[in-house]
Amino acid sequence: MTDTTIISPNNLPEIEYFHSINRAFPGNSEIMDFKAQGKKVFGWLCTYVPEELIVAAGALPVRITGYGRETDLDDGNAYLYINNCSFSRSCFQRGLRGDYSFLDGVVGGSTCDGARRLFDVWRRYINTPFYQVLTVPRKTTDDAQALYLSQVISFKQNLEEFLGFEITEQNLLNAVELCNETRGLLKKLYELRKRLETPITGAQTLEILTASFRMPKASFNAKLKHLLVALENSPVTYKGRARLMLVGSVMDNPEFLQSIEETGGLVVTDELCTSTRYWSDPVIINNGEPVINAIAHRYLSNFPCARMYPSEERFDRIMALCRDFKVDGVISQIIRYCVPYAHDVPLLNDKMKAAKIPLLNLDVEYGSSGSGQIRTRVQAFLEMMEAHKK
Amino acid sequence: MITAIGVDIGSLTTKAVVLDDKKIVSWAVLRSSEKTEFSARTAIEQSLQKIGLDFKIGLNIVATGLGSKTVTFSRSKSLTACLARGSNSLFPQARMAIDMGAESSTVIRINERGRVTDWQSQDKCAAGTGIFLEQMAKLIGVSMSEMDELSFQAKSPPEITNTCAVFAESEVISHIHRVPATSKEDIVAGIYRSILGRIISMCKRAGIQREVMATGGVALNKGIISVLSKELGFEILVPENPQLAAALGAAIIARETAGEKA
Amino acid sequence: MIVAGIDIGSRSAKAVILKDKEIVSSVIRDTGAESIKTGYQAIDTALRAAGLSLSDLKYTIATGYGRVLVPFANENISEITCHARGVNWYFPSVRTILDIGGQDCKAINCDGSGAVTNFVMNDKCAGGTGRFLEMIADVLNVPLSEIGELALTSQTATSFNTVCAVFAKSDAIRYFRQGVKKSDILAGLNDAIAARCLSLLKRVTIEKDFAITGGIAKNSGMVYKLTEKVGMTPLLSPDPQLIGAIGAALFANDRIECNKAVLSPKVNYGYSDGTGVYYISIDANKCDACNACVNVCPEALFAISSENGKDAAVIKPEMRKKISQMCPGSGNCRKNIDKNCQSVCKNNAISHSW
Amino acid sequence: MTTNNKLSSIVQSCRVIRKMSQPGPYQKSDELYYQNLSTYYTRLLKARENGGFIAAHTVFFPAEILYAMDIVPMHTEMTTWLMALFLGEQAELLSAGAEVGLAAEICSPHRGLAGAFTRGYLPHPDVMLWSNLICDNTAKSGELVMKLCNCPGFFLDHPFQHNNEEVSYLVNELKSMVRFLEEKSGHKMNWDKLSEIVARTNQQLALTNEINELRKLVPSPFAAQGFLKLLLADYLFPGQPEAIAYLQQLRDELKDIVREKNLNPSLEKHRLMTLFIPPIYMTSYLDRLYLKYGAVSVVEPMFTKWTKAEFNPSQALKSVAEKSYVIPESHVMYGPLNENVIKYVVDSARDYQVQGAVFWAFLGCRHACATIKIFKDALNEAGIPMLAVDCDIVDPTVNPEEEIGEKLERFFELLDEL
Repeated sequence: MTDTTIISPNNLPEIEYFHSINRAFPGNSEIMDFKAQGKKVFGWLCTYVPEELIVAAGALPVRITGYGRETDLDDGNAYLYINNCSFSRSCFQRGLRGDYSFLDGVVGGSTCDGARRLFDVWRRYINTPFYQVLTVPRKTTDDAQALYLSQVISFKQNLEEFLGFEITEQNLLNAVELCNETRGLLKKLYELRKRLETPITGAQTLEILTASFRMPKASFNAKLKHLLVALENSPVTYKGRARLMLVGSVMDNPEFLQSIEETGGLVVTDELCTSTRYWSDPVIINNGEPVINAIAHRYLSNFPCARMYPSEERFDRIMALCRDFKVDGVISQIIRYCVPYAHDVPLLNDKMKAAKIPLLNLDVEYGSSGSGQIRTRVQAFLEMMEAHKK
Repeated sequence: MITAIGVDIGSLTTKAVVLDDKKIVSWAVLRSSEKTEFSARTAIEQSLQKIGLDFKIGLNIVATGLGSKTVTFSRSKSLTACLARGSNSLFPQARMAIDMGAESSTVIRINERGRVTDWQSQDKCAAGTGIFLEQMAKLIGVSMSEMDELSFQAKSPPEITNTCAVFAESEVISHIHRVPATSKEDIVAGIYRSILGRIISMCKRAGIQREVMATGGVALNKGIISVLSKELGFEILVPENPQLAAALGAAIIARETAGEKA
Repeated sequence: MIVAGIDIGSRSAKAVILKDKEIVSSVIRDTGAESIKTGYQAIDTALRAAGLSLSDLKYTIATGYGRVLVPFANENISEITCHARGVNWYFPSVRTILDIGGQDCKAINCDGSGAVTNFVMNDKCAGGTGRFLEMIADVLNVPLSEIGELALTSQTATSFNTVCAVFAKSDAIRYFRQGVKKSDILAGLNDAIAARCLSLLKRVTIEKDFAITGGIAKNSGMVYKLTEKVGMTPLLSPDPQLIGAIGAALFANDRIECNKAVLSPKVNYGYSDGTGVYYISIDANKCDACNACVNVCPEALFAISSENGKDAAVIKPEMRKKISQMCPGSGNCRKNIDKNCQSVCKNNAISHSW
Repeated sequence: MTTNNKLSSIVQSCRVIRKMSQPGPYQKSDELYYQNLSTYYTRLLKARENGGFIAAHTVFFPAEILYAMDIVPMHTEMTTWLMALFLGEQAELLSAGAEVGLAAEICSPHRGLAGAFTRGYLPHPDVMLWSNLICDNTAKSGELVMKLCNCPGFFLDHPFQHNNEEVSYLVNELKSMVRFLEEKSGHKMNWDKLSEIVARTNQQLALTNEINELRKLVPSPFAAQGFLKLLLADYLFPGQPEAIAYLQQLRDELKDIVREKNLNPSLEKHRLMTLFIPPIYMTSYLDRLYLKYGAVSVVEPMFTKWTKAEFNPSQALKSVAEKSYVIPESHVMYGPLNENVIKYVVDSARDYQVQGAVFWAFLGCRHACATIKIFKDALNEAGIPMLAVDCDIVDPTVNPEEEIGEKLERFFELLDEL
């Protein structure tokens, strides 16, 4: 029935809290309190930067994001030109306007053109004390692993030098345990979404996830544990017109998912670097192996971004998620000028056709909260799926 | 006795300025016709009539703007150069001029000699131009001047993020249509902000240098200027007749280069 | 059984009234600044033409750009789905549809039952849309209705290197200044637009039969070019602009027939007279009979009653005939008092047509 | 295998152009240029009947390896767009690319090459080779081509920074590629041949630098946009006799011009730095415009200005790896844009006494355009104005010639007045 619109009640106190953390970001209380204790805060960008090292150094890793909404990017346009993705332009503009002035360092990877250039202009026009961009291979061969490991080690050394603090094996071990706990809890959260009637919407889930990299892990884990208990036997459940999966470019705006869900489609899983690609795959330490090797290995061979080769691996994992979460249809949202993902569209189309999974391609700007045109497409997509269920 | 004439052929209006050896002695602005030569000529004729003179071939004229190269009775100079000179004579202290015309907007950096040192122009996108404003006014159902009034009463302007004029239009429609509808005041302010966002981005690409002045028809629009000053964080100089700047510059160049072949 | 379909597009609003699956009345009008009003006015004109009133409508489905802002509609369906259904009603053989609306182009594949199988829509660019042609017609000051015919008279079409509404417009102006014939400019634009539509169509599958809907189908010049480019003669319904509304009306008819109707539809209290359209709509679904509107309305228009099957707010019977005297309309009302029926209704169950 | 292969169009066009060649200071090198083109494409055309093995590859790819293995290279971007240019079928190829499902934001040369393969304009290769040098487009094109041509492929992962680990990573990548090619083609790698090629690469680099030195002279002896032809040597014939022959001929011509001063100095009014490259379809238009204003491009730090280096033929593979760091496209456009790169560009401006810089802001090239602000600020600090011209390097429908010309005229006017 067209009237099954899903409006996130957000009534659960933890979700309310995460929402407030996100709304106040970057200047939210969690970060500012941490900073107030005289500790260091590092901004990282892209899932190929190992958070564990920053945690192990006793510092707070915070993910650099842009304005969580579409906005005039006049600085972004001026410095990164109009044809770099709105995500990199949005991040840079925040940096230039001082929203990230509290950062003691920024760490990135040579992941895509947009990220590379974001850090080039960042270095030139925003002076953040610590700066490093890791070389991230596009393959996961042994050679690639070795190269990436050497980069992670140099990152560790630079951190130690910058902080005048030696990162011990034990520090790394504790960091891994903490981050793995977060990953484990988020995995639990996703397990709940496999239910035919989920206790949580896609928009709420993204609210939680975006908070996860905007506050200290320990405090996040504590909150999420409570939330999981509450959700476990929550009276409120959702069952949309269809179970949707969201794939594509970076996305950290719950409103976008909300506008999709208001048309009646329930987002039950995703392939986003802010969500599944962020928490999946814990760090596994084989006995005798130095912890840092395990960390490097996890970050390079984690659920791959479209930048990695071969794309098959990404497609296979998308297919697996479709099965596990009983997905009816996939929505691919690609930010304009996000070339790595845009290039995969023809290939993904074929994969989905072969698997008989309906696919809707949306091209969006970063931070979009879902325009009328987008709602029309999503609604038509749902109506199309329903027509064929009959 | 008149020494030089400058004519600026815009997509919407054509402006002519007549100089004697020191000051402006007459000027005229009229709607551009389909024929460039005709527009230029009538504008000059009108400005001459005001001081009892007739148009004759051989007058010392520099033309600028759309199709100025095709005008047979004048020399032609680029719009940026003319803007720079005009701006410089109006406000010698200005180092940057923001020209907002009917169909294009240009930002120029000017040195103390009134020469262009850098410029950014946006002649390919109606967003951020007078035409766009007129369209929006029509859309909201107010006159340009009413629109300007409204802009001052804005409380919380929405963000108009679309760069395509046509979609910006639909974005505005959606603001009118949403429940509760966004107030006209706020929509107008939102439109102004979005227009100026593009213009300020151009300024930043060129590198903002004070003093900054505004020229072109859109600069007659007080609301735009006040929002622009707010966004830039300092006062913008606006001449009495901002739309004449380029024509004036053309006339000045004509006076300096008197006797040069067309 | 009488049902209605209403299509609020970005440029024009269309309403169609079906009586036992026959069109008894239809209307096309410009979309005004307030689409809620537009919707009421459109349906009202259509109803009056058929000697009916809102209360005669068993079910109403809204579609198009403003579909969510039609208080009297029981539900809304996207225009993509409605167009496929509408076309199928006229031409069951159609598998490929090109719809060119006010500001978007859609290429749609559908099956024999009129169900959408695939679709694409133009993104971020209004090039080659109805609005685009309006702009051009405006530049050349030729009435929109004549540009098609005029284009057909062209001998040598000017080549346009863009269909971006804005770029093409300034190009058109430039050519026009250079004295190029209007007909050639238009033919050139049609050519460019047709090419653009073709690439849109190629992103779905182009299979027989082919239909064009939307205002553009009335433009003989464009239809000619499209036939040429696509290599198929498009099927054109009597009024291609109404297709969306017809599709919506047909869905409305289904809802009643296979009683899938959304229970206790919205109720509209009021009337329209020479001075305007005056309806207060209350959505019994959304209303939880919380009394807030009853308490807040300075004119005490509201009451809680179960006359529509469940406890919900209604307009007091004695008020229904003089609503326009009693209520200044939501907007004006708010000017005087900071809270009114709409603002206190947490479920947005109440809406005004004025 | 599709049959409407249109490569012959390039060979024919070259023949025609060579017939029309006018006497002039660069006549001989021009003839060599077109001769080289037809050599390259004749070989590609005949590859099938001669039982040759065709490897398609993306731009800035170490084709040295292919020559050493007697594999016929096909430079995909170059080939697609030379063909499109000569056939005037840019629109056709781009719409074919769109039909494949590539968004308009993807750079047009790559949309076009996907189109060229679907339409069968290009022969389907036996293998597809590609690399993330220079951008995400080159990094992602390969898998699509593999699917369109239903052929195997190898992705060469080019690291980001220039240090020992990363060079040896690249060397290992090259090794695996050689293994891959040996397996697919049955050709063995001829290491001696590769060493010869590396030796020639040194020669090629020396010649390139020599030519650049000559261009430092005021007035520059080189044609206003001659550098475009200069590029081809390395794109199609890296370390090949054809490249050497061409560069030697050109060098000698430039020397003669300098000796005999038979180039009217008054022609050179504006010495320009060119950043990125101009729309290829506009070459003749720009030649006329530059001539009219006495504008001459004397240095292109992103494309023709190689850094000094000495490659060791006895370490052939390592040398090939090192070379891909030496080419300016790599270290100016791909690597980290740090102070050194900025200094490199500003110094070039000083050394070559340029008065203004023109940055061709090709909107399909995100990472190049993202450098505009940085280079503009740096050059302006050095008192050198820079014009950024929005354009598409292959699609003539994006900006009309006169619009681009108008911007340049304004810029030359600006240079005049300063």
